[in-house]
Amino acid sequence: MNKVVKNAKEAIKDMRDGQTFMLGGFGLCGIPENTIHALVDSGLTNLTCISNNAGVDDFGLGLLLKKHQIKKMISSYVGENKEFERQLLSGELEVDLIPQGTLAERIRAGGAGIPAFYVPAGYGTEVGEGKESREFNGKMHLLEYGLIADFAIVKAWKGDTMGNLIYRETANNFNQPMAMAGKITIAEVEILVPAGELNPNEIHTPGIFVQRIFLGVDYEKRIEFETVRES
Amino acid sequence: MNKVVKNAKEAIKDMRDGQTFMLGGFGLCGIPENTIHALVDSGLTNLTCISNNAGVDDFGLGLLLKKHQIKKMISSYVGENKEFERQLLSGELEVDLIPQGTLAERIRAGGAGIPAFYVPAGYGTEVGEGKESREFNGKMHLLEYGLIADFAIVKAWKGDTMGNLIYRETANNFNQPMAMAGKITIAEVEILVPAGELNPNEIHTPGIFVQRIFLGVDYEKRIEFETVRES
Amino acid sequence: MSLDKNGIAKRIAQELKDGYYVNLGIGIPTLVANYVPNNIEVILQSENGLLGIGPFPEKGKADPDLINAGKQTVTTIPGSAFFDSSLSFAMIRGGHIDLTVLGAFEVTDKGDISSWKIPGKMVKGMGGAMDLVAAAKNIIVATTHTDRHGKPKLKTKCDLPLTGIKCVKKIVSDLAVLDVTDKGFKLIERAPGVSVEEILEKTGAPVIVEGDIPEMKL
Amino acid sequence: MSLDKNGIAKRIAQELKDGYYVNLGIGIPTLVANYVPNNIEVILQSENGLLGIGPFPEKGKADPDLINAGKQTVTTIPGSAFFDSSLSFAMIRGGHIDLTVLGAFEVTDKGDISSWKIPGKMVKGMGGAMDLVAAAKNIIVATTHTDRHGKPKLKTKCDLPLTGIKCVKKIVSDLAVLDVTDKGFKLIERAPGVSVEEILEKTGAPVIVEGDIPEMKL
Repeated sequence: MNKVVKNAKEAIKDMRDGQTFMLGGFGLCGIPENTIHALVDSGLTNLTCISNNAGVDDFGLGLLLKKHQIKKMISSYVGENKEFERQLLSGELEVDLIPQGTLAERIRAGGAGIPAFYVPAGYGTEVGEGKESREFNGKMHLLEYGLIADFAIVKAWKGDTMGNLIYRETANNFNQPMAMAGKITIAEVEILVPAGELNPNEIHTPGIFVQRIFLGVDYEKRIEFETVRES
Repeated sequence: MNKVVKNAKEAIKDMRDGQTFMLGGFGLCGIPENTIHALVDSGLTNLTCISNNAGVDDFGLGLLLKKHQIKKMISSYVGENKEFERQLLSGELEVDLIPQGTLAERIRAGGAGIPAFYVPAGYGTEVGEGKESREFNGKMHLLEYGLIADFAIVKAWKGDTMGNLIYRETANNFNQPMAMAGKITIAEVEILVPAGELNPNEIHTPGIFVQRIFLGVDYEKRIEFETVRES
Repeated sequence: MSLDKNGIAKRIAQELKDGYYVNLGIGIPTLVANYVPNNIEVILQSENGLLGIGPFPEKGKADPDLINAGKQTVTTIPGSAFFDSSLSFAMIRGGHIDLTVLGAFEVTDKGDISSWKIPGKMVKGMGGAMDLVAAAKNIIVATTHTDRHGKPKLKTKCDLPLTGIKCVKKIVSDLAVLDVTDKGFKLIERAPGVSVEEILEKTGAPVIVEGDIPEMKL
Repeated sequence: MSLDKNGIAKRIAQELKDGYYVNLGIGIPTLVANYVPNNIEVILQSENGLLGIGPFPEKGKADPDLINAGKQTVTTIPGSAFFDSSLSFAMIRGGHIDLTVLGAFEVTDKGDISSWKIPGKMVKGMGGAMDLVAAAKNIIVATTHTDRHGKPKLKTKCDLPLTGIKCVKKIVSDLAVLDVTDKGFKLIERAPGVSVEEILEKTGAPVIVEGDIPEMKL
């Protein structure tokens, strides 16, 4: 068994135009920076991207948007990005906005083999238009579907050669559910160790969900809104 | 905020005849031993118990069965228990058998506010009789419902005063999903520490799910089938 | 006199109880954290995966892996826990959060709320707002009573796209505290020096007024 | 000559590929772990919450917190991971397990399987068997070709309550390897010294036999 690849370029070598990928992170926190750069370099186009957010103009997913590589975004919140706004208003970019919790659960469900489930979020709003609804316990719910992707691209703090992953602090976010939902899941990590060095009680994503792993380099970890205490 | 109670007796003081409770563990591994003993002493009757297994004749849930405190069991596998078998055949005990993965997911769903979801397990078998079914992706699925209980009783390895829990090895099993699904969740732990001593990256059950916690005593941790290597 | 943002936050903080798990939205709701009474303990949840938000970090100590749902750098309190987005919304959807405080463009006397989209303006998305309002046991809206054109934000029907229906339980505005009851808005308290008449005039829906309406104690 | 349990397990082990994640049921399937070829790495999943099952512990070293789905004490290999039951079945239901091996009372030429309940006998429950058969990408049944009364266990219809339908892909018995195809059972290999005629005679359903059927190489 060998899941370790050299770098992001090798990890995405068989990704094709028009495919769907999930990208972990919340804002710029916990995004797979190395793989984003490799995607930009790849020139892949016509991609559908499932990501909670859309990056900023000059970092994260914004870099892919700027090069028009994304055809459609599936997200819960896409502010903080002027180029995104421009493409959306001009009709160059398609956007499917989904309540954040429903998005997270649809991704987990996809990975867990649950094709559909009911949630209350969005009932009675435009999110519920055209969707099946049903009452449970006196409350209306919408039927929502599991999501999977050709590739799930996630960022973890530590990983081992068998693909086991540990996330750090709030850089976990969408990475953990997305790791479950890729036909091929690629993990980039800040620290890569041999199998057996991680405590098996502390693993967030068991290696079974991860097909490729590599040691990321040069993490910028840009902060979107640095906020400090008034002294 | 004070979630710490003195012992199991105090933890179950407001439990009532006829209520439903979930009990963590797989076989005898990871069962809340202290609370089981307190339930036996309480004399509570007519209880519905959601537990993957039913203990053995003289340990675990078997102790409650012997005293006829359980009216109904909701489980996936109930072997290893002669008294259970006798009560079942005589009609004293009602049993609802549910596929193990469906049971685990119904419990997680209950805790996660998902009233119903679709799974393939059991379709075409007697488990699917009388249930709604539906095709997704060319495959038939059953509609299954979320489960909650008046009390969820779980056993963890370490816990802190805010109710954060860490399980050990395969003693996690049903404890983690059940902790989410109790109207009141009681956790007994082998090691109880002040808030701040557990690494927040390593917590399996965040304290929000736990209403009462106590330091368990005198764990027997009986092994059901001790199996060793042939030398 | 009408309350400022901090006054609204201060009044909302009076709704907190010891041991509450609370989700605070962006804007005025965030300020509520500054007014938690000293004698109680409240745990703040951030839907990006944190229970136990602490104060903002000291200068130079911001950790890029540690942010709140508004993407601001934060710290943690002792006893905090990190988790993924699906578990975070399991907490929210499963009713484990005791109180949710959020802002709004409009709120109706049925408890409907609009807060995420203004037609003609760039749509940024609903984030976690629809999940929060659909599932919270207890939702308080923090808002000004009227918009910047002086038009009522408390109405009988939302004109803007809805975030959720029949969910808001209480409104704390710069002028008043109102409950959303089966029979509509009910006036509970007045901001100091604000008259019942002014509140009724600036509310775009009927308001139940029973007996003397006390002033808020801040 | 018909294979013994270990022979069946040995033949099934030939189906393993490097990097496979495998769930082995109780009984003959468990023995497959003893015959994993040296040049490949296979990770065993236990549905009670363990990836990377190791050998049984040495005498005196059993850990009560570390058991397999058969409730036997086990150990772990380097790179193992523990998790809860809902995540464990997310792996199973989500199709992340490459191969599932389990025993059966009956299997049909449509891939239906009975393995959990015999009317009139104490019902112990299905455990995880229904989840496993409903979701696995690749299911091999390990079984004797006939029951202890000599009656075929491979049939056109299960007489016992079903565990799942249209799910078994391959059967390795003491007499033969058969694939379950769209057209029914197809004979792939014979146990050493067992004739095609004997296999056909002891199978309770039509069997497709194309060309020469090779003997298993064990």
